Amino acid sequence: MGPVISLRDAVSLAGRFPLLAGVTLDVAEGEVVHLRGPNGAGKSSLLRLCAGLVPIASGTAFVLGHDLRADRQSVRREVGLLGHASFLYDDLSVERNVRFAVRAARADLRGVDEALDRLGLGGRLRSTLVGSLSAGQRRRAALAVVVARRARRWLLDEPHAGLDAMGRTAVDELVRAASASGTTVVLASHELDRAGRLADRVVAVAGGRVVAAAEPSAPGVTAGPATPGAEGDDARQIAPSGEAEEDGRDVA
Amino acid sequence: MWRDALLVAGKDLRIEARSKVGLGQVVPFALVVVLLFGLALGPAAGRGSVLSLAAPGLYWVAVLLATVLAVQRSFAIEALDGASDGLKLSGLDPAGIFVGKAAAVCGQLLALEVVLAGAVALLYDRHLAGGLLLVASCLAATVGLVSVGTIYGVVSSGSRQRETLLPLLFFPMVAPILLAATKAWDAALAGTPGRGTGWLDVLAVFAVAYLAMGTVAFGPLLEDA
Amino acid sequence: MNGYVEAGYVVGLGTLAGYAASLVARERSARRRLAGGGVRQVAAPSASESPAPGGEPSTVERPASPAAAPPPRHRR
Amino acid sequence: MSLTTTPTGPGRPGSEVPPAQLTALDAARGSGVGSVPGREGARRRRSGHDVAITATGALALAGVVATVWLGLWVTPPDRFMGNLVRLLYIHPSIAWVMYICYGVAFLASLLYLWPRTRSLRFDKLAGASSEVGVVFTGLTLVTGSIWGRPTWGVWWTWDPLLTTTALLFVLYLGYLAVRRIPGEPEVCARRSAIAALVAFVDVPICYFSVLWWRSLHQAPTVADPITGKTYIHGSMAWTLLLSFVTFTLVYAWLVARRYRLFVLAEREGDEGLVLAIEERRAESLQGRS
Repeated sequence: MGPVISLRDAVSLAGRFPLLAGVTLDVAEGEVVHLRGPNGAGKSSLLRLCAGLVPIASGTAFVLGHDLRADRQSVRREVGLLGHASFLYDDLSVERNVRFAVRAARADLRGVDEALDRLGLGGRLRSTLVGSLSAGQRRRAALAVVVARRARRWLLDEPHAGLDAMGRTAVDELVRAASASGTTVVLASHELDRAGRLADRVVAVAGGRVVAAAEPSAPGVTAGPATPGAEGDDARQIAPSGEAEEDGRDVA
Repeated sequence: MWRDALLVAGKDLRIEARSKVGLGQVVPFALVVVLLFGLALGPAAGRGSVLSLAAPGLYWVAVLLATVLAVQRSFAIEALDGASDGLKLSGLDPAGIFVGKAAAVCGQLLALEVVLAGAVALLYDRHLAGGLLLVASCLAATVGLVSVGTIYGVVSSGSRQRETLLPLLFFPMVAPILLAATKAWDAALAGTPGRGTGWLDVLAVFAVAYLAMGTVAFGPLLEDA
Repeated sequence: MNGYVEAGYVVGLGTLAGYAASLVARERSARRRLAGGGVRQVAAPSASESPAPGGEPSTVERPASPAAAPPPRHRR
Repeated sequence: MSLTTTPTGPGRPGSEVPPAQLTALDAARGSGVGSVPGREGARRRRSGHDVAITATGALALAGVVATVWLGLWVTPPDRFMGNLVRLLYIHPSIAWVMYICYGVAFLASLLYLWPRTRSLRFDKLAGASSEVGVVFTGLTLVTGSIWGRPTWGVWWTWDPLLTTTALLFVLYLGYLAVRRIPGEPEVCARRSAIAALVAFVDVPICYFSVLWWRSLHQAPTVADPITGKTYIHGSMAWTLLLSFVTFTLVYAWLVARRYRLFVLAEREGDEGLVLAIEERRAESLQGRS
């Protein structure tokens, strides 16, 4: 089987603004890839492109063998995207939200309970309206959708953002377990240490392009100062697009 | 597609049941419109007054106004917190989404029409005769209205000026519905349903045409929203 | 004649003339903008081609706000 | 990474964007105008277009002058309508152009939606034609109203044709509003094309429902000025024919100019895009030194 994701000079536009200015990237089956880069580098857009949400303007992009220029629909059912927005309905309970997503994706409803439990959303939270959840709980609910849909490819955009220590650990465990069972994971994160430990490979993104790729242990990529502040932050703080910004543009 | 439509309609109706925007805001709004017509067109001085004569037309104008609100609400749900991206990601059949959303709005509107009909009969002093034609024209007209509304709802949901754009697009389109539904009700209330059946055909043609159009066009339109 | 005829001709042809004139004016201003844009065109890349040494910020750096910011001369 | 290896674009000194990429973008846009290598060729082609447009404009202008002269001074007054018949050389031809406008917009939208003929050229044509169409629809209503006042004694009547035309006017105003929703060119084009089709389907439904509505009321029908009431002399017929040709030419000229405006706006956007991609890439150079 070929690569799960295969991009060549992919350009994506939002109106006249280039979100991606020519990305070349391959992700193999079962790999865990960590995207890093400053705010506005194009990490989220890259994930959204791979999820079939953002159209491609030039270059080529194949995800799971589907040509994204011709067909963005078929990709969507097979990937699970955790975006900045939670894709949840405020006026539905957590369980209803997850059930809706699972049934929409034609996945097995038995995965719902397991996913909710693994993300600590069992019990009382289960029947709580999403609108009354805290930001962190909302994030977990969104993750629960990705897990419950049993997509074999995960695209996680800042999965740690806004979570408390337990939540972060839960995310790490989820990714490890998923990876162990052969799931391909691409995650964008500012938590270099945490994400770096999870990843098989680190890809640096800047200016809408991939600027460097290396093994996480390779010198030069992780050489930048690990930002200690990111770990110690108040975990309840809402940091959707990375208020915990890494200051050093330590790419290559 | 039908499975997806059921799923989406169930979801939308469940959200409505929780939030009660339709019941708490759209129905009262329509009642206010009915009252305002009463104020504008003078007190009903028995049969033959302007209000009583114009009752069918006023009723349908009130329904049209309420439809815009209901459709806007239907897409406001999806616009909240990136849910319209979620709809795209969900892998649901776009035609199913269209039918489901339209069906949910349709159900809400039909309930509203019942309430509104009672209000019109009461306030405008018009006896609701010719039940079958009334119900049939309501059904056909509502399907047409909601189909057009849902098509344009998704078109305008991509725009920042969606609140103003939707009525501009919607009202000229449904002028034939307003005409035909008013005429059908006129005939039914006047006790000459034979004159109204032709108008029912117009409503049915419109409903079928735009329902079909929506199922085809919704996919590409959702992509662009 | 009776006024209506003249009014019809004046309104009809006058509106068309006005619309035509507005098209011509808009085209002229668009061309002027394009000619002005050409100058920027040449200037901007030359700045980006030689990245300023020693971490000195380049002149073409965009403001940090990403997708929301429209490109400079976006008109539609 | 590939930044260091990309060749410099031939048409633009110092351009960092690979030409292949740009031409791909241009191909997607459906027009070679504004592409980097085809710049000179485009200019030459455009000058050919310019001549044609100018010629059309000159002919249209001459036609308008001739129509006005023939219509106001040469042709005789009508037996029944008197001098009012002179509006015959303005109103029907404007209404005729209105139908051309929407017909062309509809066809162009269809051609855009048809995958084999998908090209932004058709989107621009549909946009140009419908905008001109809205102008002509407004004029049809106004000139019709001016004609109606002395003829029927009212500025407006709920005649099927009139009512449908008024609905057309608002319908296509809405369509123009849809066209102004910002977005990528392809996205806007597809959305607009669908909106045009939806609107176009509504026109016959409107017409027939209003027709039926009126006939039920047995309203005084408006006589078609061309048939029945009016007897057309030789010079009148020729002037009428001339007016149709003239206004069609006026239409052609207006659409061509409007279309060119779209092309210019698009090129402006594309140049902005080239610049934006360069700037975006420059971001990735920051801190690499």
